[in-house]
Amino acid sequence: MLTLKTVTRTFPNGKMAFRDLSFEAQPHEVIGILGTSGCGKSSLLRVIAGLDSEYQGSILIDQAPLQGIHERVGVIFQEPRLMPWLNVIDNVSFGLRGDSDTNRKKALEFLQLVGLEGFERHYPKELSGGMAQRVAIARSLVTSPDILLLDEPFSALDAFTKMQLQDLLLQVWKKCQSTMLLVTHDIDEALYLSDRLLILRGQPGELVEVIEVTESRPRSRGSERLARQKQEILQLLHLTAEKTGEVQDDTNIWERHPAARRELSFKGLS
Amino acid sequence: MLTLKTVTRTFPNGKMAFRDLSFEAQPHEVIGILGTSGCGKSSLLRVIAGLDSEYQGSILIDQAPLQGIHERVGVIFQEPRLMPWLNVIDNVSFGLRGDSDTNRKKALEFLQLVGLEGFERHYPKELSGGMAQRVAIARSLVTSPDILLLDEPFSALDAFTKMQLQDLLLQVWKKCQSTMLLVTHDIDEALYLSDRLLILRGQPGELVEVIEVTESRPRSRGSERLARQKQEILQLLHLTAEKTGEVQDDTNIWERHPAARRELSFKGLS
Amino acid sequence: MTHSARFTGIILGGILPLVLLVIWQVLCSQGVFQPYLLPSPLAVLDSIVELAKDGSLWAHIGITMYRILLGFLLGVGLAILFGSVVGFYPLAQRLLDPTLQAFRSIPSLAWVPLFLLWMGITETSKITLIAVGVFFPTYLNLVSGIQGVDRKLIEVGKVYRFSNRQLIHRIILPASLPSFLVGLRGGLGVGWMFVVAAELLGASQGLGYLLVFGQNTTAPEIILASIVLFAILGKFTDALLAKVEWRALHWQDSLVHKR
Amino acid sequence: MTHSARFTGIILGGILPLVLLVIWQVLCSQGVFQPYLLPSPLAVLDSIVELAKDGSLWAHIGITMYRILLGFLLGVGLAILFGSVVGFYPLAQRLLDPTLQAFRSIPSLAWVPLFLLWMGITETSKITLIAVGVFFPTYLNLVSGIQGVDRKLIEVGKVYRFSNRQLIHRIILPASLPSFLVGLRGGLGVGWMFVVAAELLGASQGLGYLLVFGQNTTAPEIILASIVLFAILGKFTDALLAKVEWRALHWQDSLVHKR
Amino acid sequence: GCSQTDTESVAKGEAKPEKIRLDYAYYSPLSLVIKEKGWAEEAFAEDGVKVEFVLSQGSNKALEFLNSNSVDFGSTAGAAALIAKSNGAPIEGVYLYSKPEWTALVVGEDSPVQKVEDLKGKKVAATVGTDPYIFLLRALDTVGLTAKDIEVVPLQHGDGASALVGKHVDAWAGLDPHMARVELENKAKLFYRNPDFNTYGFLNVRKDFAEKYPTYVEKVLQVYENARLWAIEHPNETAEILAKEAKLSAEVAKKELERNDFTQAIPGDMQRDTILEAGKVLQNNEIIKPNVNLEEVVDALIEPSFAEKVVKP
Ligand SMILES: Nc1ncnc2c1ncn2[C@@H]1O[C@H](COP(=O)(O)OP(=O)(O)OP(=O)(O)O)[C@@H](O)[C@H]1O
Ligand SMILES: Nc1ncnc2c1ncn2[C@@H]1O[C@H](COP(=O)(O)OP(=O)(O)OP(=O)(O)O)[C@@H](O)[C@H]1O
Ligand SMILES: [Mg+2]
Ligand SMILES: [Mg+2]
Repeated sequence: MLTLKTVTRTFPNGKMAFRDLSFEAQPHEVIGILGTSGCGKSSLLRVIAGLDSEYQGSILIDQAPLQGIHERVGVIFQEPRLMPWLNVIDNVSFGLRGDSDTNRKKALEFLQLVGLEGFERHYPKELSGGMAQRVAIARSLVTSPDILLLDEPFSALDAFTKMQLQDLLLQVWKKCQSTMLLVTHDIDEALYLSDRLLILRGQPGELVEVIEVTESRPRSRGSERLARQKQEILQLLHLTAEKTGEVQDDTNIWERHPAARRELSFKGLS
Repeated sequence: MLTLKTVTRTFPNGKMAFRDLSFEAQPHEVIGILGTSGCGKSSLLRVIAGLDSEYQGSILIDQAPLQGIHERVGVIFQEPRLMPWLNVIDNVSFGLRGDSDTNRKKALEFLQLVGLEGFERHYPKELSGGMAQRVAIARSLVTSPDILLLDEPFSALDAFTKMQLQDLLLQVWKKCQSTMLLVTHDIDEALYLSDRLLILRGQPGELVEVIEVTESRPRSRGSERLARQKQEILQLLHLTAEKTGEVQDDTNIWERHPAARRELSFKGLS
Repeated sequence: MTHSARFTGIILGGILPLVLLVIWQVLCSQGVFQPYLLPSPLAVLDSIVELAKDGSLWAHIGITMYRILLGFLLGVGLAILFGSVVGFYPLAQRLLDPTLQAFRSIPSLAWVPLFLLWMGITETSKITLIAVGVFFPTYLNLVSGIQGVDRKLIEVGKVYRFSNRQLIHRIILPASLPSFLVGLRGGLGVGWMFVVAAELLGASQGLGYLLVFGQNTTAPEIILASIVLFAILGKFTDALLAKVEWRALHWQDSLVHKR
Repeated sequence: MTHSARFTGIILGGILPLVLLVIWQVLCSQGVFQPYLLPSPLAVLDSIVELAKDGSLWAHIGITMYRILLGFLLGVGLAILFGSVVGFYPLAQRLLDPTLQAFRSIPSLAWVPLFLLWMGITETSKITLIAVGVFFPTYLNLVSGIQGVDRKLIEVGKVYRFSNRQLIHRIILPASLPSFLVGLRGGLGVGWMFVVAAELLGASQGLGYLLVFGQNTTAPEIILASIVLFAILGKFTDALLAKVEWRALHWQDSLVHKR
Repeated sequence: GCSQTDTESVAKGEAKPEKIRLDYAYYSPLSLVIKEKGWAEEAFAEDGVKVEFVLSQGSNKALEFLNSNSVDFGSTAGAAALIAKSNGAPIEGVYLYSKPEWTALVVGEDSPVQKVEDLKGKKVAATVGTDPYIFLLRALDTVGLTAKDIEVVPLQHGDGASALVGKHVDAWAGLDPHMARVELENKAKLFYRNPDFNTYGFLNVRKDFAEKYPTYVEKVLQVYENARLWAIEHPNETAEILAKEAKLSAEVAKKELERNDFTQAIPGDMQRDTILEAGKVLQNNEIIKPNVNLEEVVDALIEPSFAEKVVKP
């Protein structure tokens, strides 16, 4: 379905976003991407979406090299990116082609699914952060893309709404048989949704680990096996030490981190 | 320190953001605010910050009625809101007064504390989402405000970076003896940082519950007691049902939610 | 805006012109300005009333408004055409923009002999000359508006594989609307300024004609009458555009459009 | 922009003017245009060279550039002053803006008798008249830029309890910079157009003088020479501003400033 | 500064102006000669009075300068001065710089229009309010026509010439040097000429200047008088100066100069009649207001006393 071979993205200022990424996504697979802030996850999605053609290496979709923006790709960006001059319903139906009446109906349906019924005529400036993000999610799902790239789609949502939308996403996934690449910071979410997890690390980001999520679907959020895998991942991310005890003021918590630079005893306040 | 008495905010289009909120924050207290998306949390912070004077009810800071923007208040907005024409270091020192050299030094220090050393000369368009949010955090903390209003400050950050910054926040809080109001969607985070939790619900949002976090500081992220309180809160938010089993396609998961409107079996795809 | 808010707006906006008028009138009746230099507002009003009485005022205003309207539409149409192409295609920008920018600084009067040559003394030549004036500010603002559109929004359209035409139509033009509307207002202003030059192309009616006629016959009250009419009509047409602007930009999350 | 990119830019930008020149020359030498109506480019070049030889070309250009420069500075200064006040304070807007908008449509020629009256035929009157031309587009764009500034950014400043002066200086002006810079370019263009009117205020040198002189002495090659000079100098000054614009807006995340 | 006020108060008898501002114009060859030769500067050097030259692009500009106190002496056509005077401009016509035949009715080379009657229903270009326009009206009047019988196309002088050559109009009320140029270069025909319908070239002075500094008015006129006599004696050199200053070709300059008659200098009854006639036409066309008493205005305008002292018969 989607194949990356040693893909690297370098910015004109010499900075690399990520380096030598290679992986393959099967049809109907959900791949979770985890990694520290700034390790190149968004840049990776941009490259796969075809929005950024200045990369080295090769990307294939259905064995054909990627050229420009693939027609079956849908993207949920890290920011809502709503058109400020369109109201909510027009924003949702923004990417739909064809008859505008059926488009509106479809858009309305998805608005209800993301819990925003009654807000059709609001403009983006009248929405809360989470509501804007939900509109963006609806806008993307309504076109039922085959390959869906999601960049932290649920990070602005409360726990309850987040769960609703995760389940909504699973339904869309089932019905459309789509392949998904999901960037997330929420390990529970990654484990609940993905078939495979890619762990990136460093600046530029490199692929340090691929974890198969073996738990069968439908999954339970409280599953023991998932909890165990979560511990594994946390260990992998060197997070367990901090998990079990509050950091003391003089402990250098940046130390075990590749980006670690200096002590956390800051003079400005002492 | 900070007192709200039956504060209500109504928008000109007739919509209420929140209704009849009353609570009191003690000096040096950290209050966590939890609530579903769109229930008025950001609007509440805006009102307390003094950015929005069109509310009913009364707000007192140190017994004096709030007039305009209070000088000891600092805000971390839900979006980074960086000045696109300033580079990272200038954005961080944006709110500092006085000698520019010492300001730069201070800003540099906080940049290092949020893990962004080496990015001083980058412009906002060259930052990742999480990096931008960290710059915004540094910009707010560097002025060491007495009352700090935080609107989902860490939601764009990966688990590891998030923990670093939570601990950073605790240090600042200790050193500056600040009072904090923290809006968050992460219940773990709320429990780890707060003395008290306010739970809002509905549209318009109303205060449905106040939870004291009794665990003494310094806290451990793995604490049993916190885990128990988390279960309580989840129960309160009606989340436990979903927690223990994946939702079936035909289960009406919006039903127990005040905003629930219709069934989650959507025709657009079936 | 509510009805009463608009009303106070008119009142407030009227204060300054009134004060200026009163000062002017007082200075004139004090003899500070001689009438052959600067006739009093009342004298100017008189001559406007006189023009109105014999009906020629309406003819002057009517024909000038007609020319402005057509010239404005023509100029804006061309500005949208060239502006979108130049703003969107870097190659078009490099080919066309330098030349257009060079034409931008040619004064209205300089065009007169050329237009006379190309189009004679027809109504077309006058309207086209006004269109030239309208074109440049509109074009300039549109191009800069387009080039300033947030890349993030354009990418959304690209993901939906919008054609370039769709990108322009559905994202770039709406997003550059604020800048474009300022351009329209600027263009209209320059269009009004071009009226004089346009009406040097063999017009025997119109405000520009009236002005030049007043200058040729050393009739200060006619000069001032035409200036006053220019100001009033210019303000009137600008207010129409400002209203369109206000309505079209209600979605902006900015200082003015806050609630 | 690299050195070679700029070079190809100049080449590409030069194609269209060259094509136009060649067509013009061919039409003239084919006799389609009579020389007394439209002299050939070579004839125009000739008369420019002649002006250059006797040194008067440099005098014309020099004095006009001087007037443009001072007028531009004066106009921009006033536009910043009025624009910030009107853009920021709603009351100032309601008091001042309607009057200013009314003045905006008064043609340059109409100002001439008034300026003569107020300031005589001094250099000041000429520079001030050019400043009037520069003022309006700059003012209009600045006000609209200020009023379009994202409320979210202004709130950041408010949280830091910035004074209004600081808000304007540190947030509003930088944020409205794109719009302001377009205004500057538009203002400069209109400023050039006002040169002719300004030089009717008793000038005996300058490009505007040259144009009117050519018109008064039926010398089409002088008219065209002055038009060409207007175009070249206008393009030159505009290119300077465009360069400033490019540098000042590198932070924009837009189509043109993408990497 | 203060020193100048001092000298002013020190001056005995009559006050002395700080400087004298003269205009020069391409339609006034004498002014060009004076400027070229530096005679004015010469004449006032001994008094310590500075001389400043200001270019007038046309009668209307000269009048604007006079009105706004930007020049002290301005050269205009007689009719233009009359219109301004009727609007209250404080000026006096003190000298004739020429009796020019600067306007005539012009048609293209092969035009069917042969005489004024033929103009009926035709398009005629003219600059409304200027001497050629008055000339056109008076010419029409001679055959019993009015402006309503033709189609007047208001165009600036130069544009009128182009419009005639470009065949956008049938005839043109021309003005030199445009007229001389189309005559020479395009073989245009001056089908109706009448020097007496031209309203003379008047040198006007601002009234308060004349009242304050009468002897200086005389001194300026003396300079003009010298130039006039020189121009009569040196027609070729005068043409050269005109050609050089106004950037005209030698032939055009010569042609224009041929149509200037420098023999009269003192404004008198002849001018009074001509201007009065022009005034009537203007009043009929509502360019001069109907309530103006023309005779009074003309009498107030023409002030021959200065010239009478200077010009030797
Ligand atoms: N300018 C406005 N005009 C009208 N309604 C508004 C406006 N701003 C916000 N609202 C409404 O107020 C409600 C509360 O918004 P608010 O931003 O406070 O929510 P929130 O609790 O911060 O949500 P989230 O967690 O998604 O950020 C929402 O329903 C929103 O639609
Ligand atoms: N236009 C640009 N020019 C230069 N560097 C850039 C640019 N865009 C991004 N970067 C850099 O590339 C790196 C990766 O950015 P990216 O947005 O892909 O991170 P991310 O993994 O999505 O982080 P986050 O989780 O914070 O969103 C960052 O270090 C960033 O500074
Ligand atoms: Mg990202
Ligand atoms: Mg919010």
